[in-house]
Amino acid sequence: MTGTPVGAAAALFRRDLQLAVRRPDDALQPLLFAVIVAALFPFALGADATRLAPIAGGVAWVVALLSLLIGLDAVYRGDEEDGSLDQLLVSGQPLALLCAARMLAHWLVVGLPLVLVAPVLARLLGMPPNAWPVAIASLSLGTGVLVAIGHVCAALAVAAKRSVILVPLLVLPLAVPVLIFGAGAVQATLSGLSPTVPLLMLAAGLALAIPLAPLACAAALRLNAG
Amino acid sequence: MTGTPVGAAAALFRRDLQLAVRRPDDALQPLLFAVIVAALFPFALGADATRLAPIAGGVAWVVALLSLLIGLDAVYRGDEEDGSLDQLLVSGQPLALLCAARMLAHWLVVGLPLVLVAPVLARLLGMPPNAWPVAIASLSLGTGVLVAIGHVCAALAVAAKRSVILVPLLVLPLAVPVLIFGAGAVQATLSGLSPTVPLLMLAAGLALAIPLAPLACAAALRLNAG
Amino acid sequence: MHPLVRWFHRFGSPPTFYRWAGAAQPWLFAAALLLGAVGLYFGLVVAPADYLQGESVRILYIHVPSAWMSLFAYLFVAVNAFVALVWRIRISEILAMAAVPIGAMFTAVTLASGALWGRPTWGTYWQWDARLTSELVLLFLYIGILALYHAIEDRRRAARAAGLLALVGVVNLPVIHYSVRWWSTLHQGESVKLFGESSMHSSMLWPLLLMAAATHIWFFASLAGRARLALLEADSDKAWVREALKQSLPDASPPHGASA
Amino acid sequence: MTARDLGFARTGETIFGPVTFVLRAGGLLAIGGANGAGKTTLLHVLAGLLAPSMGTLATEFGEVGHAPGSSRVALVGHHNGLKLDLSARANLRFREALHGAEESQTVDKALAHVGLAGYESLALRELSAGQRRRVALAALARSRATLWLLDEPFANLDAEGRSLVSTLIAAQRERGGMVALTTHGADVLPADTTHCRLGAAT
Amino acid sequence: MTARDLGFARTGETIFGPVTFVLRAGGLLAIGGANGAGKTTLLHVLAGLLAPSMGTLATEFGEVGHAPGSSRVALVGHHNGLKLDLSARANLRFREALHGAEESQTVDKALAHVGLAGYESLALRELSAGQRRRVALAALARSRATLWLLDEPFANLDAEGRSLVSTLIAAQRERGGMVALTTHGADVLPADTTHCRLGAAT
Ligand code: HEM
Ligand SMILES: Nc1ncnc2c1ncn2[C@@H]1O[C@H](COP(=O)(O)OP(=O)(O)OP(=O)(O)O)[C@@H](O)[C@H]1O
Ligand SMILES: Nc1ncnc2c1ncn2[C@@H]1O[C@H](COP(=O)(O)OP(=O)(O)OP(=O)(O)O)[C@@H](O)[C@H]1O
Ligand SMILES: [Mg+2]
Ligand SMILES: [Mg+2]
Repeated sequence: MTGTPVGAAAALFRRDLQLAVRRPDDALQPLLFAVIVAALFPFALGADATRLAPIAGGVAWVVALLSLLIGLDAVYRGDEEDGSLDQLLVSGQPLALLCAARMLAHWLVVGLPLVLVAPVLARLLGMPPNAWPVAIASLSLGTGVLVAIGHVCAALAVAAKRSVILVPLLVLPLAVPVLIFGAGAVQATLSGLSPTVPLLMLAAGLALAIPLAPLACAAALRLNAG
Repeated sequence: MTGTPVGAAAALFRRDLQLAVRRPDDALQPLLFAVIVAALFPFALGADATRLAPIAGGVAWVVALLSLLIGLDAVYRGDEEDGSLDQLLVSGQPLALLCAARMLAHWLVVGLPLVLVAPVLARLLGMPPNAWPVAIASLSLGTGVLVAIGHVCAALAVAAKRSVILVPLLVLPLAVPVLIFGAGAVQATLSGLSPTVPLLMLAAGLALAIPLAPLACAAALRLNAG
Repeated sequence: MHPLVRWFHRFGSPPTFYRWAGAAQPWLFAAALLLGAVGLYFGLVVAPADYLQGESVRILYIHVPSAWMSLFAYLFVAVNAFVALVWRIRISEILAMAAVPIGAMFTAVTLASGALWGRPTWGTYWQWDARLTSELVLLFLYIGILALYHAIEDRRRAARAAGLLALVGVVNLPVIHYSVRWWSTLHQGESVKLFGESSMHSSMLWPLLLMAAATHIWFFASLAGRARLALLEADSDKAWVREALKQSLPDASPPHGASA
Repeated sequence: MTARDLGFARTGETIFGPVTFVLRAGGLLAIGGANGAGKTTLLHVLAGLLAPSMGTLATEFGEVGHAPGSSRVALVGHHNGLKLDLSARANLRFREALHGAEESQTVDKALAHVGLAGYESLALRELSAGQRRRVALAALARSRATLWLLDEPFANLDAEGRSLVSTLIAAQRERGGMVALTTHGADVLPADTTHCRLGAAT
Repeated sequence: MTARDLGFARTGETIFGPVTFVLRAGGLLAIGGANGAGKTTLLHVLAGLLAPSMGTLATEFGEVGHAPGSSRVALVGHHNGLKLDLSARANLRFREALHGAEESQTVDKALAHVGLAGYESLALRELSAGQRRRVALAALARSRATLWLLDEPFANLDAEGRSLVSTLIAAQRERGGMVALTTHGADVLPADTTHCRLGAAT
């Protein structure tokens, strides 16, 4: 099944996972960040650490989510510098499908671990257990949306090689709403309110991103080809 | 004065600054990261935001440290991939001096902006103004030390060609003492104590790092030459 | 030449070291076991249970010695790394890297025993307390050194790189040691002092010191074993190794058995 | 494939062209010209990576390299388009899935065929410049693309490697495929090569 | 410079050698060998980037490329060692400050001399492969290094560029400098070249 669009996408997916295994420092950085944050506060606050406990849940959540954005701008730059991107474009495979494969791989490498350690973080920082499910749910939705956004912006950055555009500047405005709803969901639960609305917003965001982001990504990569 | 050690170091310093200007997205990412996180903290905490004030110092420092970690692993990898590193090694210039120049440039690009926006961070986190001077002082000292540590670890990562190591994993244990004293100084001020001792500790750390870190960095880069 | 260096060169020539270490190892292990047994007997049986902590106080005899060792081992690594980097002495590279896993092990034991001890005394296994967290950081540091060491194929380069990292990491030792003074921590302050009055009753102090001695000796015994193995690997193509192996074939315990 | 008055301009100033040539099935086009004359750019236009800014490019197999399943183009550029952190085998596997390949050979056979037997599982960054190039050639050798675009295919290769390239090209032409390559004149090419020299720039 | 039974091994297995050669002032050494034979590795050993694992390398100007102010080595590798995001001018300025250069020419003159007049302020990523190579040559032309190490210096260059390289080499030898380069046999070299062929690998 070599050469079929699905086969190609699957292969690209596999390749990105392999690369993540070969360069774990790139892949694990976000996860490490999240755990480190939990470990750093006690140092920073010494005895005051206890004061953080009640609010630390939301805190770590924000940083964990933001850590997703690190190095996102490099997603396509690497492929562009070593000529792999040309190969993708030349292959004549449906580009959007390829982009989708990359996003999925990226989420598996960077997003999923974050979701999995969420309970650990919550525990470390003394988040009341009743908020854990919400934290996990919002993280799984939020990470998905952020990865999608990030990939589109990274593709744009590659397309506009010569003009210096700031990927973070592109990503962050788009990311802030995600953070707001995500953190909002957790805080709502912590203060006894219902997290449904913010969670629904996140879900809506994801539902939008899944079909649209790959198309946008592909379009951005095509920009050079005029 | 071409070819003189000082001239070479100066040129390298200029080059890194130029690169930062050409790739502002890489250069600005840490700063943006710090500001956004700080901005989101009060939000993530919602009503609890007031609880943040007493621990603002620690939080600000954690944010600063995390943002400094961004892109640290790329410091020498880029030079290694495009052959620039070989040119540095072959030049026969005192390598430690060149490393020092790079550290200084990196600090100017990443550390100084953090110091400059420190008041903004403090404001966002609701830190009482009387602690701002200390926060700024501790950050200016601390970021210097952190950059130095970071460069040594980045250089070590290059020695491991197939960089299977997590630069953050190397950096963080070393960075923790800096964090402790930096945040300690601010927290002391917040709780009405004198910040002199922790600040002196930071100054001592910087005094140690300035001569030693470049040497360690050079030694690490030389490891390749066996 | 610096006397220390001369000494290292003489004692540190692989064959010599291999012989000496091999000869000393059994005795060291024996001594360690003996002292340890006596120490544990006095500690777990003779010494009184604490009127506050009850029997749980006896964890002290595991916890404190291993805690001290976690720091001592790191110091040992750092010193050897320094010698290796400055004077390029190979045996020091070997010793430093051989000591890292042992130190990591002691650190893990410290964390575990401390956590177990914390449950009855502080009512929690873990607190993000300065002393506790800094010890955890020490473990990370050990792991980082190991990771770097194994990330580089060429063994000598790997050893020097990891050694460099270990040297930079020395800054953490004072933080761990003085953490109890610098911050108000849950953790015990210094109760055993080399000089001046120890705040610990002698019936507890003596078994503790015995255990400390035992762990130190055991450290060197285990170190000897690992270092010998590392030497054999590094010089596997050298003549003296074939010699050594020929000799060790008849005797029952090949060097592998040593590295317990 | 027929190019009529083909040209490309970047932000106003012309990079190359207008050039006119016809490349028939089984044909070989050699693009010459000084450094910076626009050879690579022309290849990219032929590959559909860049849209020509003047003239027309007609290919009997539809617009190049866009529509899914279209008879594909194989490109070997200045950069090999391989991942340095992956093994030669992994790189080749990926390229096959991407471009399609003859099932006849196994991946390792293909690598052996370009003289990389024994290097299959080394990370590419541990291979020499020429060995990396050979991995790219292995991928090329197996692609069923109608049009091959080779940017200085003989660079970095030893004598044996260069003859390998020549045989690959010959085989592709046998098959009725088309080949367009860039050269700096130092390379040995068959007599029936169509030459196309881009106006000297630099 | 004298190499006696020089060799290099990576984690046990030998990459090249033992080789023995003498390179006198004004001499030119051409290192041949198949892809993967170890040419680049040998150059790196000569540059002091790698420590030889067997044999001895004696250079009348001290350990190569280490001690500050030591008569320096100029290296042009497979990678040009230039920053793609900087302009040709900025790159050249930096290299001069790093390695030292004859003050005679200005930077732009040096660029014009390698045929890059008008491209001084373009970012390197906007230059063609050969033009990038030429920037590296411009840096080489101005370095006062005693020993030049050139890894396939003729690659990516057009005829005029190749003759430029030859003249540069000739000038360096005039000056009493030494040149060691790697080649795949296709290049034209002066008759008095010392040849050194590395045992075939790959
Ligand atoms: C995970 C939890 C713990 C960790 C990581 C830990 C770590 C350490 C370390 C690193 C030391 C050596 C300090 C030095 O020599 O500078 C130490 C000593 C000691 N620890 Fe712990 N500890 C823990 C829990 C406990 C608990 C629960 C107790 C008892 C309530 C305890 C009692 C002691 C005592 C008495 C000493 C000897 C103090 C001295 O004389 O220096 N530790 N611990
Ligand atoms: N970084 C590395 N790590 C491990 N092995 C390497 C590394 N670089 C090169 N090698 C191996 O060393 C051998 C020689 O490589 P080298 O680059 O010197 O060959 P070369 O003669 O320059 O070949 P080419 O003509 O293709 O440039 C190759 O077989 C390669 O596999
Ligand atoms: N990405 C780019 N942006 C802007 N200009 C470019 C870009 N790439 C190439 N150019 C310009 O286009 C011209 C042609 O470049 P091209 O790479 O096609 O030349 P070439 O014929 O391949 O040269 P060489 O023989 O050195 O490879 C060059 O003058 C270069 O300055
Ligand atoms: Mg070209
Ligand atoms: Mg080579």
